[in-house]
Amino acid sequence: MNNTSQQKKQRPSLSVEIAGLRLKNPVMPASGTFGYGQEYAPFFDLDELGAIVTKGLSLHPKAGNPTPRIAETTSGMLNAIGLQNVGVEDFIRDKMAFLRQFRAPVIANFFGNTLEEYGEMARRLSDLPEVSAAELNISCPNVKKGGIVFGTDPQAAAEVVSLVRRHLDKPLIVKLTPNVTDITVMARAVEEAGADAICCINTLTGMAVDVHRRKLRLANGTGGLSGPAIRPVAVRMVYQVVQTVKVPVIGVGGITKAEDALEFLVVGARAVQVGTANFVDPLAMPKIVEGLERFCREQGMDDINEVIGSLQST
Amino acid sequence: MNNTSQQKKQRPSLSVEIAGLRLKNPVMPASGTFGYGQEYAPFFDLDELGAIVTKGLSLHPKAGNPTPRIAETTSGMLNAIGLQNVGVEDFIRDKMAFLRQFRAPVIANFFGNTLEEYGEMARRLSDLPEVSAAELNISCPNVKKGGIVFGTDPQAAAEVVSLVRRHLDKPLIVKLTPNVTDITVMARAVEEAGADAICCINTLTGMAVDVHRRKLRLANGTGGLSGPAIRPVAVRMVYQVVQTVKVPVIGVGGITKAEDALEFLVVGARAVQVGTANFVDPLAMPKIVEGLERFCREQGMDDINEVIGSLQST
Amino acid sequence: MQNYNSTVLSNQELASGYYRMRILAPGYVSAARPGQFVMVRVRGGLEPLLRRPFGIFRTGFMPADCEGLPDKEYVEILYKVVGSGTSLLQDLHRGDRVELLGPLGNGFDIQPAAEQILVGGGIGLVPLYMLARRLVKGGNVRLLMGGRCRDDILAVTEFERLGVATYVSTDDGSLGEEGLVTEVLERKLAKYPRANVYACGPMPMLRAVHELCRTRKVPLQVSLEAFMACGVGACLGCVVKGAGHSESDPRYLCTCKEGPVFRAEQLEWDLLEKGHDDCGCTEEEA
Amino acid sequence: MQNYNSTVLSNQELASGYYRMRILAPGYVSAARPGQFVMVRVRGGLEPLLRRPFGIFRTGFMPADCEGLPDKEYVEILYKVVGSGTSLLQDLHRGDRVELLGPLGNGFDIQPAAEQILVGGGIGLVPLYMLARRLVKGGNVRLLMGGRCRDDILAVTEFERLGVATYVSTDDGSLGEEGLVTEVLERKLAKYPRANVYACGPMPMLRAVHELCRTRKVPLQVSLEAFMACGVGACLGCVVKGAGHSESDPRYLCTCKEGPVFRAEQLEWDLLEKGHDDCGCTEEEA
Ligand SMILES: Cc1cc2nc3c(=O)[nH]c(=O)nc-3n(C[C@H](O)[C@H](O)[C@H](O)COP(=O)(O)OP(=O)(O)OC[C@H]3O[C@@H](n4cnc5c(N)ncnc54)[C@H](O)[C@@H]3O)c2cc1C
Ligand SMILES: Cc1cc2nc3c(=O)[nH]c(=O)nc-3n(C[C@H](O)[C@H](O)[C@H](O)COP(=O)(O)OP(=O)(O)OC[C@H]3O[C@@H](n4cnc5c(N)ncnc54)[C@H](O)[C@@H]3O)c2cc1C
Ligand SMILES: Cc1cc2nc3c(=O)[nH]c(=O)nc-3n(C[C@H](O)[C@H](O)[C@H](O)COP(=O)(O)O)c2cc1C
Ligand SMILES: Cc1cc2nc3c(=O)[nH]c(=O)nc-3n(C[C@H](O)[C@H](O)[C@H](O)COP(=O)(O)O)c2cc1C
Ligand code: FES
Ligand code: FES
Repeated sequence: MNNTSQQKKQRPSLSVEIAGLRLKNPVMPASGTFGYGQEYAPFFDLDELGAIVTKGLSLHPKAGNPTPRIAETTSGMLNAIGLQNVGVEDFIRDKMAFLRQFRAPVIANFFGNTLEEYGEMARRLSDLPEVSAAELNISCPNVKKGGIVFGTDPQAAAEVVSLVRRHLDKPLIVKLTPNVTDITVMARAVEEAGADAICCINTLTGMAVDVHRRKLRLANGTGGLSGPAIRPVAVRMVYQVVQTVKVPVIGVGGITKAEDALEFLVVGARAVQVGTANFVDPLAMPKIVEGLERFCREQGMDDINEVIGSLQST
Repeated sequence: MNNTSQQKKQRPSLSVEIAGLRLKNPVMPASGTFGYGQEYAPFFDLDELGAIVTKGLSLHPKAGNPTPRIAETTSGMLNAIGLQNVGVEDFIRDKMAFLRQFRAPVIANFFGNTLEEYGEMARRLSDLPEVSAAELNISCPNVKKGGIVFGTDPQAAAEVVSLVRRHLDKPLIVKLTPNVTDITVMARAVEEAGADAICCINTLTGMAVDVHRRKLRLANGTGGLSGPAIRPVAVRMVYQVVQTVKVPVIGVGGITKAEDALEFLVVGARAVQVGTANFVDPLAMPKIVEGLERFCREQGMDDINEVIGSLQST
Repeated sequence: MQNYNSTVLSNQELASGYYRMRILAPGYVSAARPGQFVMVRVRGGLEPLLRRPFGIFRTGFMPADCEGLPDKEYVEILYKVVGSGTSLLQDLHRGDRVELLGPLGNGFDIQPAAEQILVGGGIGLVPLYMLARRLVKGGNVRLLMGGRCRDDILAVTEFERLGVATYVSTDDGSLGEEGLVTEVLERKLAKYPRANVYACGPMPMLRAVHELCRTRKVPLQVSLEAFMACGVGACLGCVVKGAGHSESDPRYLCTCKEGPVFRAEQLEWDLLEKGHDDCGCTEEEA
Repeated sequence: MQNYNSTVLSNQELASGYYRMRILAPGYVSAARPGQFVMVRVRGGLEPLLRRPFGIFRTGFMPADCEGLPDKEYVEILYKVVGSGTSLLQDLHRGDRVELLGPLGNGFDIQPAAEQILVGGGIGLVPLYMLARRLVKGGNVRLLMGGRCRDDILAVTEFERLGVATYVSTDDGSLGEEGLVTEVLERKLAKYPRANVYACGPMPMLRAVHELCRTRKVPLQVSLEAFMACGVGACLGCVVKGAGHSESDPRYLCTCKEGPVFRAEQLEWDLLEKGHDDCGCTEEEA
């Protein structure tokens, strides 16, 4: 028996660590594309995932936007769900029991409409032992400051991150919006303010027109572009952020297969999230996990960490 | 003979006006995707176009970036040509005679590495009667200011636009980059500084990784994402800019067919540019012109201007 | 609910622009309830990106072949070509691959009654066939079928073969009675005031049906359409406003999961958005 | 140069992973010069977005059929399956549609000589066939054909049928001589010092061929590959550095328009980038 076939026998380790959280593998759903987990449980064992990330939660239930809320574009989709969610109370009451069954850590994505709400949410999430980490979505308009988006202003972002950091007793992942001139400025601001990890990217703002009716396709006008179309922008931003900060980075945007996920890992993402691809194929994530394992095997690596940040200089 | 068949007999007018320039129709190539016109002349009569837009010109010839310079992505491509061009002198000497044959107005896209170069280029282009308008590309790093891109800073942009405006004796179109937090701030700045029209968008900065070799696919690292993938972002920005400024707007980004072009016209673009689609189908532009005409006919309109800005409120 | 990488068995044009596709679907015969739907991945690759939702017209068996292989289960969809996805679907042939996610949604809640009235508008007929097949066992079933013109009237003889009494109406009178299906409904409800009504079709028709049923206090179930991305309740793209909706208590219902079939009382009819009007249904004024 | 919406006539596997496709192409027989290429749009729609460049292996006529229709011109490409586009090509059948842009590029500059030596590496053989067909009329033509293993050695008998003397070498000795094609070239150049050399293959091979020809002052033409978006000189994606290149005077040459065939003297060999190494050519150490 030669060396290669021996290597093949040993299963490569896919385990990674993010801000003290040990994940079985680096693959998790992107917030808002996986409900609260339950919806995809009929298709595969959620414990095959590195983590479970919830739909964005807020202090109070949120109605979201009028419909139509989604439109398809070339290799992408626009959504203007408007952060509809059941609110943290109903989440605790109705969804927690389901999530408790899994060993995969639960990451609660959350947001607020005001600074106070962000702080209050951090306190609530601290009380929940079932939640292993919190993912802070700062792509939300700041009602007080005339609707400027927290996530596009480094000061506002730093303010909300440090507030949340003070009230949260678990790892804090901050999720960045790509709709900025310089993502590294935002990344530095949130790192300094206490983020334990950075997740990027959220959706690119876009629009689509029904030319026959001369109407915007989304009732809300603009929406967030996601899916394979945005992957090159996401990879670039993850690369830039990895070069800028010391905290681990989670890459998200347009991943549909293992090779896509590897683009992010190679430029230095410690883990990846899969969003729109879940709609295209409910088994996208388990297939990606499998593909990562196969890639390690083919490359003769025992550990996915050898891939992370392995970009060669050109 | 009923009304509809009479309407069908009359050819709808596709003619539009941009900053005093009368175009036969609203379709023109996007700079850098159509060479200096010559390359596509074997495929169709360039006078079928609303205008001919040149590859970006600079004062001195520019070498551009090392290869590989292009990479394909999902429904898009990345390019890092690096603004390679023959320089304005060679352009005048070698390309002008060819362009002179056409009635379609020639729009010279140009850029500089310093403020002085921008000004000098404006003077040079003023001397050329064959050039009907100039399109200023401000997505270029300002060498003096430590590489910040003119196009992402409203002050720097205003400075270069007003300088160029002073030295240019013909309509000035300013082309904006989408890699900014708020495109309306940039649009307002360049309008106030004297732009006669605004063209948006240039490419989104992106990156792609060859995961097997663990190398970036472009020698330059990052590149500009173009093609259908970016259309929703382009439509959104054109919409925003139209809402913000009074000068006419030219829409560009991901147009491959008449329906795509119509998205831009409906939200208020006065004309459109077609880039990457020329590579996919050298006849893309004449087909789009034809499609616009058909659309007008089907909708019973005699004039494409009825489509422009015809978006219904939802 | 499962995702099958399946095979097209046949794909026939029924009327101009309307097709009927039969797809291998193990497990569907026992699992699929009347009113459920499937999300079809029209083509491998990413163009188009999203799956398309189609009602289950019927399920059935292909008889075992002479080689002694077991019966094969299939599902049938009926679709109208309206855009890119349905155009690609139309080009598929026997042996081509499609991916099938389903059966999805809740399906009709079958209420015993002596008189059952089904109201179908255009392609909205689709979910009613399996329902009729179930209902004929327990009472009189009538199908009121409306469309713009004769091409929109599909598969009516198949309902008749089940023993359903059918009443066809078209806007232009090119088949059946000239007029709206709701006019027929009005007459039937006058005659059978204790009927149950089940309807699927364009929004204006459903609104009119609801109005008639509400004033006559007749129980109504409607099958709705919406833009869908996931089909399983994960994206919240397909919501409709539930009865008692308000900003602070929106009571949204997912068309894909809590629907597509709703009891009329569940919905906030005044605030139901027009929905997507290129749904493959004929828009009729009602 | 034109864009045809054309039809596949045949698509056969030649060796593991290598295919030969015949496509209807009116006007190509007289128009296409040895060394030119086509940009193939593999599939309608936008996936993949860009066309793929392939050398013209040969052009020919389909004889007029019995119904008295005229001869039909076709073009043949030979391709290696390396990625998404070539995988889709491999699945095409007779009657399927492809779009063909071409003939593109400059082609070989045919220099009369008593001894003509063609050097092909793997799929780099493609542009040499039409060249050989032309050259056999004026002198002795030899084909030195190299590859990693026997699967990389294609269509050699077709060259032989033209009267070309062929010399096969493989890295693993599975066909012909064991060793590099450049070793064979070295021997031939020793024997025929006044030969003309034409080469196509992976960059390391071309470099070695160039070295041999330069020291022996033998005229060399090479056909290069590059990433291409437009194929017509518009995008400047495919440039190579011309002889005398410097930052201020880059002397870039478009592979698609000023190439793909270059005289060795035109190129700045020391600064030629490795180019794209998944070109479908066997990477051999040379
Ligand atoms: C539960 C349900 C059951 C349905 N059953 C049937 C049926 O049995 N037969 C039938 O012909 N049609 C049915 N439809 C409608 C069908 O899904 C659309 O006609 C189809 O998705 C159009 O796809 P397209 O690519 O051809 O159109 P597109 O080119 O995408 O666009 C044409 C129009 O179709 C609509 N559309 C596109 N994608 C979706 C989507 N994912 N969800 C909803 N609407 C969309 C939009 O209004 C768009 O303007 C059903 C829809 C739903 C929600
Ligand atoms: C002038 C010229 C002639 C050629 N002749 C032949 C030939 O006769 N037979 C043959 O098999 N191959 C030939 N090639 C190479 C062929 O174009 C590539 O193998 C093919 O484009 C790969 O496409 P893919 O989608 O399968 O690969 P992809 O999935 O796109 O990627 C696989 C690899 O192929 C390369 N590639 C992808 N797109 C292009 C592109 N547009 N231009 C150049 N390289 C690309 C990249 O290196 C990539 O890593 C030629 C290339 C050129 C430039
Ligand atoms: C329908 C939908 C809902 C989303 N909801 C949220 C959300 O609640 N919170 C959040 O941070 N991101 C949300 N996102 C963004 C995704 O988490 C992800 O960042 C984005 O979709 C890019 O990844 P993808 O291309 O893999 O989809 C949502 C995306 C979609 C498509
Ligand atoms: C190969 C290539 C070269 C380009 N060169 C220029 C340029 O010189 N000047 C410029 O203003 N824009 C340049 N662009 C940007 C295009 O003009 C256009 O803004 C962009 O590609 C988006 O349009 P598209 O999606 O239709 O390609 C270039 C784009 C490509 C793909
Ligand atoms: S379609 Fe996603 S929730 Fe209904
Ligand atoms: S491929 Fe565009 S210039 Fe050569």
